[in-house]
Amino acid sequence: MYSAKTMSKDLIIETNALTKSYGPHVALDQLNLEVQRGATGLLGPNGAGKSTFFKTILGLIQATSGEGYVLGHDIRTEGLEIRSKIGYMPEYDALDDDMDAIHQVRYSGELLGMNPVVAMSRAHTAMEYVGLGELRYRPISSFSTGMKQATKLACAIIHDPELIIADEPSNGLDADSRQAMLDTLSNMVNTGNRSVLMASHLMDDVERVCENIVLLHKGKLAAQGRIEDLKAIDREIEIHVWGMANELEQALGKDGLEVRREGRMMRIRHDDEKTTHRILKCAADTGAQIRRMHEYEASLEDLFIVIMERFGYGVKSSEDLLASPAEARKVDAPESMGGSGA
Amino acid sequence: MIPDLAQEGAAVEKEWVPESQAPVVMFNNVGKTYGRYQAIGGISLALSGGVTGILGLNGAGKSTLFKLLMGKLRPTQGEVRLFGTNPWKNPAPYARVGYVPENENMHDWMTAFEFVSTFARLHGLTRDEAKNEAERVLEFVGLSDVMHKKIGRYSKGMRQRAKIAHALVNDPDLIILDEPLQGCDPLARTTIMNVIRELGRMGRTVLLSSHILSEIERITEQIVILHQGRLLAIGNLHAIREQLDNIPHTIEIECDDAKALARDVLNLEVVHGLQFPSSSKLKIFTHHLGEFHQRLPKIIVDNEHNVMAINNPDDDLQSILKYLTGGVR
Amino acid sequence: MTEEPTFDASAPITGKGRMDTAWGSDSADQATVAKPKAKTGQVFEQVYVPWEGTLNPRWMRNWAIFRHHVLGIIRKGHRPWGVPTKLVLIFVLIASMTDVALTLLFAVIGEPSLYELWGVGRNNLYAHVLGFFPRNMLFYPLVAALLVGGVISEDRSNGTSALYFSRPINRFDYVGMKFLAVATIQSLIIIGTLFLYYFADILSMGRGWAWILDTFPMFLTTVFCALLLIITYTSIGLALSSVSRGKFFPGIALLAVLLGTKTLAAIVEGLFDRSILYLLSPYDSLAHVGQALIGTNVMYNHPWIWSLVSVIAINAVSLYVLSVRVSSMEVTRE
Amino acid sequence: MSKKERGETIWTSLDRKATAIAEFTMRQYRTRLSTWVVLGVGFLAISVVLLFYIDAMNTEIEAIDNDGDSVDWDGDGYVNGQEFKYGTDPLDIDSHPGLLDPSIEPEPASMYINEDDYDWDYSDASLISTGYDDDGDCRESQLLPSAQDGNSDGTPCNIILIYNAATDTYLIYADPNVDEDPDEDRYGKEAQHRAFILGVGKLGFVFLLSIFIPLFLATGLIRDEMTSGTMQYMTAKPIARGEIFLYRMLGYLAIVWPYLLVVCSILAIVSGFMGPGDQFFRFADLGVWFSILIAALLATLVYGMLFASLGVLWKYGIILALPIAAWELGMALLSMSVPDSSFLRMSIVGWSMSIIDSAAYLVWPDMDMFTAAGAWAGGSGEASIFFGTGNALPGYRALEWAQSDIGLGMGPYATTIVSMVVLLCQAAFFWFIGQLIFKSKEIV
Repeated sequence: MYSAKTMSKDLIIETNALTKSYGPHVALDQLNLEVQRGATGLLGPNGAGKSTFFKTILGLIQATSGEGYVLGHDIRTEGLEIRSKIGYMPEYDALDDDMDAIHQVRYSGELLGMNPVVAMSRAHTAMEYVGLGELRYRPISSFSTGMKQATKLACAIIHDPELIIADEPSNGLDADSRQAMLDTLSNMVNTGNRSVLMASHLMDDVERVCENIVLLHKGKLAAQGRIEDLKAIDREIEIHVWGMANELEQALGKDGLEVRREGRMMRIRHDDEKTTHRILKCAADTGAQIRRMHEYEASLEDLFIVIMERFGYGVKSSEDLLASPAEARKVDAPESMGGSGA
Repeated sequence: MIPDLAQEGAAVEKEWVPESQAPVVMFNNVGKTYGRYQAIGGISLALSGGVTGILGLNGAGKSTLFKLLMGKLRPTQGEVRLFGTNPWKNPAPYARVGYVPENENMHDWMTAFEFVSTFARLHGLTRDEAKNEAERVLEFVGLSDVMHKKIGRYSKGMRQRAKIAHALVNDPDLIILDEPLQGCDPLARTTIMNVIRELGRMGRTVLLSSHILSEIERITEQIVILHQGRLLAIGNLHAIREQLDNIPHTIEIECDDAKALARDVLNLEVVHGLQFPSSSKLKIFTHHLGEFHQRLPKIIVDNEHNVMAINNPDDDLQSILKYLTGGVR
Repeated sequence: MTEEPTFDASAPITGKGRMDTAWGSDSADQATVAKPKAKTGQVFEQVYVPWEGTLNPRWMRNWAIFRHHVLGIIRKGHRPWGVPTKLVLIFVLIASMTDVALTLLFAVIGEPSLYELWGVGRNNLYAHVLGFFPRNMLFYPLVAALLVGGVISEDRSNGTSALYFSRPINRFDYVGMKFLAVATIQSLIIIGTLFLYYFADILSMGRGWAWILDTFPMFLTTVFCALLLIITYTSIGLALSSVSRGKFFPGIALLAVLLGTKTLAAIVEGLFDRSILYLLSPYDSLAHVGQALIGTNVMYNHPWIWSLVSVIAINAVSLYVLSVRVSSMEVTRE
Repeated sequence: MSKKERGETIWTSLDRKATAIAEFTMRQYRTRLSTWVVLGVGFLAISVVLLFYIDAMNTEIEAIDNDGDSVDWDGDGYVNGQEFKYGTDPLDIDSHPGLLDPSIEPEPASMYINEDDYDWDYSDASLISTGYDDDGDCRESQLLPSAQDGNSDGTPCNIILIYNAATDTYLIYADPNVDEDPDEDRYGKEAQHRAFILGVGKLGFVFLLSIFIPLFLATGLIRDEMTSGTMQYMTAKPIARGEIFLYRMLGYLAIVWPYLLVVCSILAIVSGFMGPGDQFFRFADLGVWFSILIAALLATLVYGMLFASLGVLWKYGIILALPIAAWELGMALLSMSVPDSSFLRMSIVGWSMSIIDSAAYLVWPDMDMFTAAGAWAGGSGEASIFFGTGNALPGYRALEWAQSDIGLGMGPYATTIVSMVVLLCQAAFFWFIGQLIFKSKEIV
């Protein structure tokens, strides 16, 4: 879905050497970002600083140094203005389980300064838009994860914000609700002409909604730009084999083809025109069924792994996967007195 | 009775009859209702050996199924058997089970090593045995370099792996993983998938639930499909697909000369329809996918066709779920 | 993953069925959705409706927070106070009206000596607000504990603090409105019943202006003492709520502070005949101030000004803790 | 994997699980700030009382002239006491010991304050003739022998102590001017010391600490894990839920009991050294302290079981716990005033306090006599005045407040044993109920 071509050159988010540190731990390190109108994906492994970045540009936490502008407002001084103009959809559940969905959305509108009547009518509109029209009077506790996410989105868009910031919008959703969520987001960009900044670690999501990406790693900017520009050009052919996979793999190897195999799926380096033919020939010889065969377009996921590996981010070295230290994850909750609630 | 053939839309794979007299996991007409809401309704199922993926949308009843199995919930109807015993109020069979709950909360204040070794001791291991055991399983899941750090500092993937490690102590025969890949970034997902595949290779019975279909596809082909608390299908992914014979399979082939290829393919009796979306694309409708694919490469190679891509849009988990839930019968 | 939505012409596409398949409902009625006719993943008409209105200023946002909490006691659709909380509120409200009921009852019976026992007077006004047993041992601290218990900490554990702080609401307003809302609910119970009691007396005995002029200052002083009590309990409770994560910790801690310091001071007085430790006890300080202002027997040995200073100091410390904690409150779910 | 070597009895494996969960719980509590805050505040509260005690022990109690013989009514330079002793007329300026032969120098007034302290050993007997007229104002006075024997027991200038079994009180029949001016400091310190031990033991340890610490620490023992979902890990292991409940409780006790031991020891040591008396350390009091410790340990055990069960029973178990705590406060006050009330049998605090009372009875068998003496106050106390409180000796009122009789109507040993057994049974009962509920709880 790369249909959104409503790009204009003006920037909605701009940061200049933005730094945020929690004690010795640097969550955001000299970040220079330019986010344009339209849909942008913010990528990074768990703990790369995505959430911190969001909180900083919302003016919820004070940046240690550097400056940033959101929709032309200074993040250090004009937090209130920024927050009236954007819609923020947090990563975690941010709903009161015991309320009915429509009231939760209405209240979130009232908190923006809408009067109750307007908020109620907008809540209906927003619920309808995210596809929960029929379910709006049900208590949130009876909702599935997908419905909760949609309710959160409805809360975020009730005042028709210029920019929607969505933190992991498809986290924990099954295929269909994920599809619906992503469709809604891209619909907002394409027909609603709003901007979306979404963080995710599901590459597929970002690919489906966004045309630009920002890749963060340990608080540093790892890559930024259009997805198509960033993609690697390693060409491979992917086949799905059914039966005789081992034999086929051997045969292909004997034939001089480079094979990577993961279960039923194999990827073969696309050397020249003849490759597909050679594959089919091997299949015919071994009697393996090739259920699918197509050119494999490097996905963002591969790109991600490639870029992360460039940072020395091997899959097995778990030291690297250590998220930010505890003080960054929950800044003010030093095993707080409410330990009893833990 | 196991599995229930009367289940609507259920497809049964013959090889799945368990070898031993008591299947590892058995559900007999199990139902679970919360108030007036039915989480699971009349599921009959028996599983033994191998990696099995439990597929379903959110709220299909996957977690409920696992919790019934672990004696955390009491079935409102039917009987649950774990190694032939009823797990409700009876923790004895858990000695052979490792369970990884979906819950993201963990004991953040412990190190992974403490976490795993403490819970290993609940299997009756001594302190030293538990320590060795913890080191072994943490090494197995690839956390040995950070196992002395607080779990609170771990990323989601590492937390999942620590949970898996805690379930692996004492070498369980059955490992139950509830949404082990949820919320993990690609690196962590890859690692966890490797761990699960490894377990399957070691001959353990692994049950794993997910709603992301491509994930399961990368791990296993044995699947159970749940929808709205009902068992929709059980068995091998492809076997299930082939049982749905009344739906024509569609195969898309991209080649230089579609018409020429069509002529060669037409002779096969399993082909009952052809379509040309464009000059270089051929859509083939067939009743018998396996047989068709068996012969397809030979036809292509023998007739020197130049094929760029073969696509089988119906043969993935997602479309199967769609057929099953979409009421196509 | 290109998907062609397949439309089954015969299938009635209801929103419910469609949503349940799309979002994976987990509590839909079995009968409705067991065999959804519509295929999943179907894209339905989505029209983005822009909104041209302007947002109201700060006071409106604050009013929304206040309304949300106060109305939640009686109406659905606002803050869902727990069922136990509501039950306790009703119970305490009824229990606080015993003196109203007795006043009316004895007025009907017309026995003056009994009436003197229950009618409006310094001691009875004092007892309505500040009497230790049972009002300040069981009722009012429990009400404060239950109201205050989750009011901030639940936002932290539900993650709903993000709902406030990702909107143009600053932390001072957030806490201030919660404080006001909780204090208002308590006032409805404590001061509301006090008013009822006073007016029940006027009505039942047909009091004249002279009596009213005579007792009104005393009554106003009692109202003032009640306000002081409510503010003190609320600020201690909110401070405890802001430092903790659990739902119940602030509640128990408030009760522990109120009753624990009282018990401790009672031990020291019993053993060593020193009443100075009562300054540490919020209840006793309030009671002392109340005794001095309303004019009942003073039961403490130290000057009442000390108690007043102690009340102010307790409030100051609590509000300081509260402000520090809330200004550093992280917008996340804990 | 050392599966083969693990062929031991079921007990060793149970023991392994027990220590594992107990250690786990201990560590969990150790890492929580709230634990330390609760324990710290508890310690602080107790030490505030201790500070007042230390202050009281270091303050000289002002000596009061109970019999009023330090004044000089006639202004002849000889105080009344000296005149009484020598039989001169205290109202006549021309009659004083200086006129006697040999002439006697006037003695300072201070000699006649606290000059005739109690000489009894407060021993426990039904009829004892005791007392000695230290200052001689009975023996030496010019009273007739019959008047010197005011209590008509045949011996002049003595006191008889009679135990009245019907009212369970001691009666003091004193000859005039015998032991009439007791030493306030000596009596008051001893009384305050005993009152402190009993008061802090009963209300401080058995009530304040033993209710609030379990309320904070035990209510969430199972419930918190269930709400956060971490109970999933533990219940997936081959261990019965009842065991989990029990071992979690062990872990909680492993935090609370040592804490109580430490606090109790600190108080015992400080009060042992600070306490009144000639001895270097009051070893005898350790018996009472030990009983306080035992009572507090059992109380925290029972309350812990009770509150943890309530937590399992209902999400809002804490709301159920609060009325119970209020009931226990009422019972605590009741047991100090009416120790034989049958209501106390329906409480936890009542049984715990009777352990302390029994120990106090054993260590201080003279307690009843001692309080009676404080009330008598050399004849000027409340025993001698019909209405009103009179002026009992300092410390008497505190002691009277803090001490109470053994309410069960059994001997001290029997009471202790019965109380402990009852408390243990209560704990077992609450555990049984708790694990029963826990076992049939569905963990979502």
